[in-house]
Amino acid sequence: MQKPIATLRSATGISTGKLAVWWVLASEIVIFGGLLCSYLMHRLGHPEFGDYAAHTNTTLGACNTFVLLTSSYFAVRAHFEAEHGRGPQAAKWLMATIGGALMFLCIKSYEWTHEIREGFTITRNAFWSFYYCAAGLHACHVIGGAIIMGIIAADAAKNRELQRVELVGIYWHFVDVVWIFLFPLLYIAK
Amino acid sequence: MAQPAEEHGHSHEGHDHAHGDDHAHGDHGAGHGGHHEEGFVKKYLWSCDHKMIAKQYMFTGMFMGIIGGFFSYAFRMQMAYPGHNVPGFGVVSPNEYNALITNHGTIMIFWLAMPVLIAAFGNFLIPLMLGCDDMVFPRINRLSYQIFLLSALVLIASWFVPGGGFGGAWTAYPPLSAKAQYNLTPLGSTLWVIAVALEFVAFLLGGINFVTTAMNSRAPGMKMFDIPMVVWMIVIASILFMGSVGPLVAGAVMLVFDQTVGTGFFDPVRGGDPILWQHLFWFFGHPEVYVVLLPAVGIVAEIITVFSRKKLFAYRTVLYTAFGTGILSFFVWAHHQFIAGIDPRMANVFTATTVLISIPIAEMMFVYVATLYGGSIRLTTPMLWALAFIAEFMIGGVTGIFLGASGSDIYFHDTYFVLAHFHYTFVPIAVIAVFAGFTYWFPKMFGKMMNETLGKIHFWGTILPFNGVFIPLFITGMGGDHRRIYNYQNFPELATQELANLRQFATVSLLILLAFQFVFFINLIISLLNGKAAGNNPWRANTLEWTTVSPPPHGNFAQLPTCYRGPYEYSVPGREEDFWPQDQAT
Amino acid sequence: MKTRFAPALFTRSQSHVVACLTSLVLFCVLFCVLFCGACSVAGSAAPTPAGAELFQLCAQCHGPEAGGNRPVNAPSIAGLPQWYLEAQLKKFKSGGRGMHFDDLSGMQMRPMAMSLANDKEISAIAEYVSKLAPTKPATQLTDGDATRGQALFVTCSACHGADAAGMEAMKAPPLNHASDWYLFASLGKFKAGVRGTNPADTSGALMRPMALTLPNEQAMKDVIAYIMTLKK
Amino acid sequence: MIERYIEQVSTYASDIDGLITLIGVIVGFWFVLVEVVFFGLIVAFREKKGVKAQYITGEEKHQKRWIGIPHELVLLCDIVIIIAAVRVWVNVKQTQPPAQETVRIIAQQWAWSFVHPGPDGKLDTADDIKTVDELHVKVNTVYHFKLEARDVLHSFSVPVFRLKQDAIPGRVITGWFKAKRTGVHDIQCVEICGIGHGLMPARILIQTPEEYGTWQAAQAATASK
Repeated sequence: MQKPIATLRSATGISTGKLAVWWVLASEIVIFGGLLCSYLMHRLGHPEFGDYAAHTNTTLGACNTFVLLTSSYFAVRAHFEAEHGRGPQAAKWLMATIGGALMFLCIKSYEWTHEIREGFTITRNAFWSFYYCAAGLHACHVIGGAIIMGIIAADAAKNRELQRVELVGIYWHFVDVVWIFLFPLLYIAK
Repeated sequence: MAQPAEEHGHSHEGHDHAHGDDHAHGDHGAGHGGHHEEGFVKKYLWSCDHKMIAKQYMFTGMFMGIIGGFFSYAFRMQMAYPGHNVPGFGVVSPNEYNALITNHGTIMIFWLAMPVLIAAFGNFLIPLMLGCDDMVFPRINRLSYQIFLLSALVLIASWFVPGGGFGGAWTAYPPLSAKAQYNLTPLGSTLWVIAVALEFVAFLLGGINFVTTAMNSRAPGMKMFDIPMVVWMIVIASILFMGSVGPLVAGAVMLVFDQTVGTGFFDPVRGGDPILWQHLFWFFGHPEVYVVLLPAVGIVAEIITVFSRKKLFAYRTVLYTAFGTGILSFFVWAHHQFIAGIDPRMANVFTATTVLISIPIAEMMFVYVATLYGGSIRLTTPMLWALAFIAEFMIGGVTGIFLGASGSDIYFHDTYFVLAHFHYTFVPIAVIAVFAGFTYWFPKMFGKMMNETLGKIHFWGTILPFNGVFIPLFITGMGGDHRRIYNYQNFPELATQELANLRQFATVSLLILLAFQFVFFINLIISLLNGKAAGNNPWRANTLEWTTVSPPPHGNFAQLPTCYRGPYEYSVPGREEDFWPQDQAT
Repeated sequence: MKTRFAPALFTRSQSHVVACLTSLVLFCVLFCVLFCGACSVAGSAAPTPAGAELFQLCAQCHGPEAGGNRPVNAPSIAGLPQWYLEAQLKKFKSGGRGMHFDDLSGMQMRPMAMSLANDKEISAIAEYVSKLAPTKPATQLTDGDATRGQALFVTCSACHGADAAGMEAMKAPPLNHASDWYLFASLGKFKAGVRGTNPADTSGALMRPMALTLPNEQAMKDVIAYIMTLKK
Repeated sequence: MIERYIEQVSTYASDIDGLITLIGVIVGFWFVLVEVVFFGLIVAFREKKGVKAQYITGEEKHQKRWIGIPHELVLLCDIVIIIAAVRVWVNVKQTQPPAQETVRIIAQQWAWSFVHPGPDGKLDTADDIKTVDELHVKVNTVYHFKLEARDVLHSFSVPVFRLKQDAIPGRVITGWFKAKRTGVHDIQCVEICGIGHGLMPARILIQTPEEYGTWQAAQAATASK
C-alpha cells in the first residue's frame, strides 16, 4: 500500500504523522482527564479515600515511576539514533523501552495480585474501583504502546519508516505523563 | 455535457497523469490503474478509497435510519392507538416501548446523524474539496468504518438477546442502566454501552483523519479562508467531538464495569454517585448537538451560495460564530440537569451560558438569510432542502430558549415540548440537511442527475408532515404530556380527548412522512439506473470537487489542482460567467 | 459547458416519464395501504392480544419460563391455577394488593397488573401462565426443620390440602411449587399486616389470622421446609 | 400562555407561566421577523432572465451592520431573558419560605409512597400517616417535601404546580410548594425508571383544612385498630 499524495503534503509544516499523533494524544488526554476528574470529585467528597489509599504499595508505585521514566529515556535515545539514520541502533533502544514496559507490567501484576489477595478487589469500594479502572486503562496503553513499538522496531531494524520512531516516542512520553498523574493521585494522596 | 465515452477517456488520462506527476503513486499505480478490474470485495467492502468509504458510511447510516424510522412508527402508533396491534410490529408492551424509544434515539444520533453528516460527507468531501487524492491515512479510514460497522452489528444484536434491548433511554442514566436488577436487560444494556463505545472509537479515528487531512493536505495555494465552509465545519465538529467524548468514553468503561463486574461507580450505596454519569454524559451530549449541527450548516452554506449565485455573506463571521458556538458548547451541559438535584446556584450560571449560545447561532442564521439578498435564486431540490433547513431549524432554535432558561425549564423539562424542540433541531440536521447534501452531491458521487420532479414531491411530502408531527407535540408538551410514557390511561389529566387527538394527528403525519420516503428510494433507484449523465459540474459550482469527472476515479484528479481563490466567488463583476472555479488561474 | 443546466433537468427523456409515473402509482398504492391500515386500527376497539404476547412483559421479571427471579422479587408463577392468577392480578390492578406502604415488592407488581387493559387480558394471561409447566425452584432457605414444620402444617392443610396442592373452594393456592423465599416473605407480610389488611382483599383476610398462629420466624422457616418436601 | 392548557394551582405557577409568556413574546418577535425577511428575500430574488446576482462580500462595514445590529439586539434580549429566568428560578428553587407542614415523598420502582405527619404535626413519629400513590395536602399552606428514591432515579412532577424535582437514591432533596386551590391532580414520574415508568401515577388531593382533618382522623382511627 503506497501512501497517497495527501499524506506527503504538509501545509502546516508539521509532518502528517506527527500531527495525527498529537491529535491522538489530545483525545486521550480528554479520556484520562474525564476519568481523573471523576476520581478527584469523589476523592474530595470522601475523606475516607485517604485511608483506603493507605493500602496501596507506594514503594512499588515509585519503582514503577522510575521504570517508566527510564524507558522514556530509552525512547529518547531511540529517536536520537533514528534522526541520524541508524535504524538498527534505534531498534535496539526501542527494545530496551519495551523491556521497561514489560518490567512495569510485571511489577504491576505483582502489586495487583497482592492487593487482590488481601481482599482489595475492584468491587470493594469506589476507591478501589477507580484504582483498578484508572491503572488498568493506563496498563492497556502500556501494552498497546509496547506492541506498536515492537512493530516499529522490526521496521526500524531494516532502516524502514524511521520517522515512526519519534512518533511512538511521543506517545510513550504521554503514557509516562499519565502515570505521573496517576501515581500521586492513587498512591500518595493519603 | 460530458458524454460517457469522454468520461472514460478522462479517467484514463487521469491515471496517466498521476503516474507521471507523482512517484508516490509509482509502480503501485499500475495495480489500480485499472481500478475497474478490482475484485468486488476489494472495491466495495475492503476499499481504502475515501469515496467508497463515504458511500459505505452513507448507506449504512441510511439503513440504520430506516430501522430508527420503523421504531418511531411502532411507538407513535402505540401513542396514538394504545394497546392496538401495530401492523408489522405487534402489540407494544411497556418494556418493548422503552427499548424502542431508547434505540430510536441512539440510532438517530449515533448511527444516522454522525455517520452520514460527519463520516460520509466528511470522507467524500474533504479530499475532493481540498484538492488531494485521498485521506492522509486511508487504512485508518477503512478501519474506522469497520469498527463502525461492528458497532452497528453489536447494537442490532442487543435487541435479540434474552431480556430484549436496552430500555433506559438514550441518556442511560444509572442506577437504572447500571444494574440488571433495575433495567431487567442484563445483556441488552451491556451490549448497548459496548456498541456506543465502539462507535466513539470509530469516530475518533475518523476525526483524527479529517482534522489532519484538512490541516496538512490542502491544494497548493489554498489558504485558511479559501477552504469551503463545509470542510471547516466538519473539521470543527471533529475537534469538538474529540474534545468532548473523552469523559464519556471513561464513563462508558465505568458503566460497563458497574454492569458486569459489579463495581459501584454510580451506586450511592457503595460510595458512588449517579449524578456523575449525567455530568460525563452531557459534557459530551451537548457539544454533540453542535457536532452534528455544524456539518449540516456547512452543507447548507455550499448549497445556498451555488443556487443563489452569491458569495457567502461574511465568510469569516460564519467561521467565528462556528468557533464561538464550539467553545461555548463546552459550558452549557448542566442545563440538562437543572432539576436533577445539582446545586441550584449552578443553574444560574448555566442559564446564562445557554441563553448566550443563541447569539452565534442566531448570527449564523442572519448570515445565511443575508446571503440570499441580491441573489439569483433557483429553487432546485437541493436548494429547497437547504432553505427548509434554515426555516425549520429556526423553530428548533427559538424553542430552545424556553428550555435553556432555568425558570421555564422547571415546567418544560422532560415534557413533549423538549421532545418537539430537539426534533426541530435534529430533523433539520439529520434528515433535511442530509437530503440537501445528498441531492446536491449525488451527481458527483454517482455521475447521474437525480429526478427533479420526484425530488420535489419527496421534499414537500417530507417537510409538511414533519411540521404536522411536531407542532402538535409542542402543544401536548405545554399541556403537561411527559416523555417516555407508553400509555396515558393511568393519568387522568393526560388521558383527555383533546390531547389524544393531537397525538393521533402527530402519528398520522408521521405515517404520511414515512410513506413519502418511498419516493426518495424510488428516485434513488431510477436515477442510479437511468439518470441523466451529470457531467463534471452540473450546478456550475466553484469548489474543487466539481473540477474532476463524475464520479471521480481512484486518485480523484487527473492532475492535482492548484487553488487560486476562495470558494464562493459567484457573480464576480466583470466576468462573463457567473462562477469562477477555485482552480482557474484567470 | 456553457449550456445552462436547467433545460437539462426539465426535458426528461421518455423513459423518465414512464419511471416517474410508475413510481408515483407505486407510491400511491403504498400510501393508501399504510393509511387504510392506520385508519382501520384507529376505528376498531383494541383486540385482546394472545396470552403469549402479553406474557412478554411478565417474562422481564418472572423469567421466560415464569420460574421466578429472586433479585427482582419475582416468584415462580408457572403452573399456578388460572383462578388464583386472575384473582391476584385483579387485586393488584384494583389496589387490593400492592398498595401498602411497606409492601415494596407488591408495589413493583401493581403497575404491571395496571398495564392490562381489561378482564379479558387478565384471563388471557392467567390462562397462558397456568398452562406453563411448573418449575422446581431451588431451595434457598436452609435452616428450617421439616419435622417440626409438619406439625405446624396441619393448620395450613385445612385449606391448602395435605399435599399443599391448593383448593379453589377455599381460595387457597397451591404451595408445592412456590419458591421458599417467596413463601417466607409472604408469611412475613401477612403476619405484619402488610397483606391481608386491605378491605378489598377478602381472601387475604382469611390468610392473615392463619399466619399469625406461627409464633416466630423459625416456625415460618420450619413450615416452609416441610412444604418444600412436598415438591414433586 | 401555558395556563390555557393547564391550570395554575401553586403560588409560583403564575411566575413560571409569566416567564414563558415573556420568552414567547421575545423569541416570537425574532422568529417572525427572520422568517418574513427570509421568505421575502426568496420571493424577491428569484432567478430572472438577464439579471445577474449581486457581488456582496459582507465583509465591509456598512454590510456587516446588517448582522451586527441584530446581533446586539439579540444580546439585549438574551440579557432580559436571563434576568427574568434567574429571578423565577431563585424564587422557586433557591429560596424556601418557612415550612408550615412537611411531607416525605419516597419514589421506588414503580410507585410513590408518602409520609404525612400525624396529628402531632411532626414527621417521623409513631402517628405518621403513610400512604401509597395518594398525597394529601392542605390548601394555602407552605409545604416542604423531602424527596427520596429507593432504587433508581425518579422525578417528582406535579404539572398543575409547575413543580418538578428529580429524586436521587442516597440523597434527600428538599423543595417546597403552596397550593392555592383545592382539587385532585396528577403526580407524574418524569425520569425514566424502568419498564413500569409509564405506570407510576399518583394523585395529589388538595383539601381544605377541615377535609384534611377529617381524613387525618379517619387514618389515625384505622391505624389504631
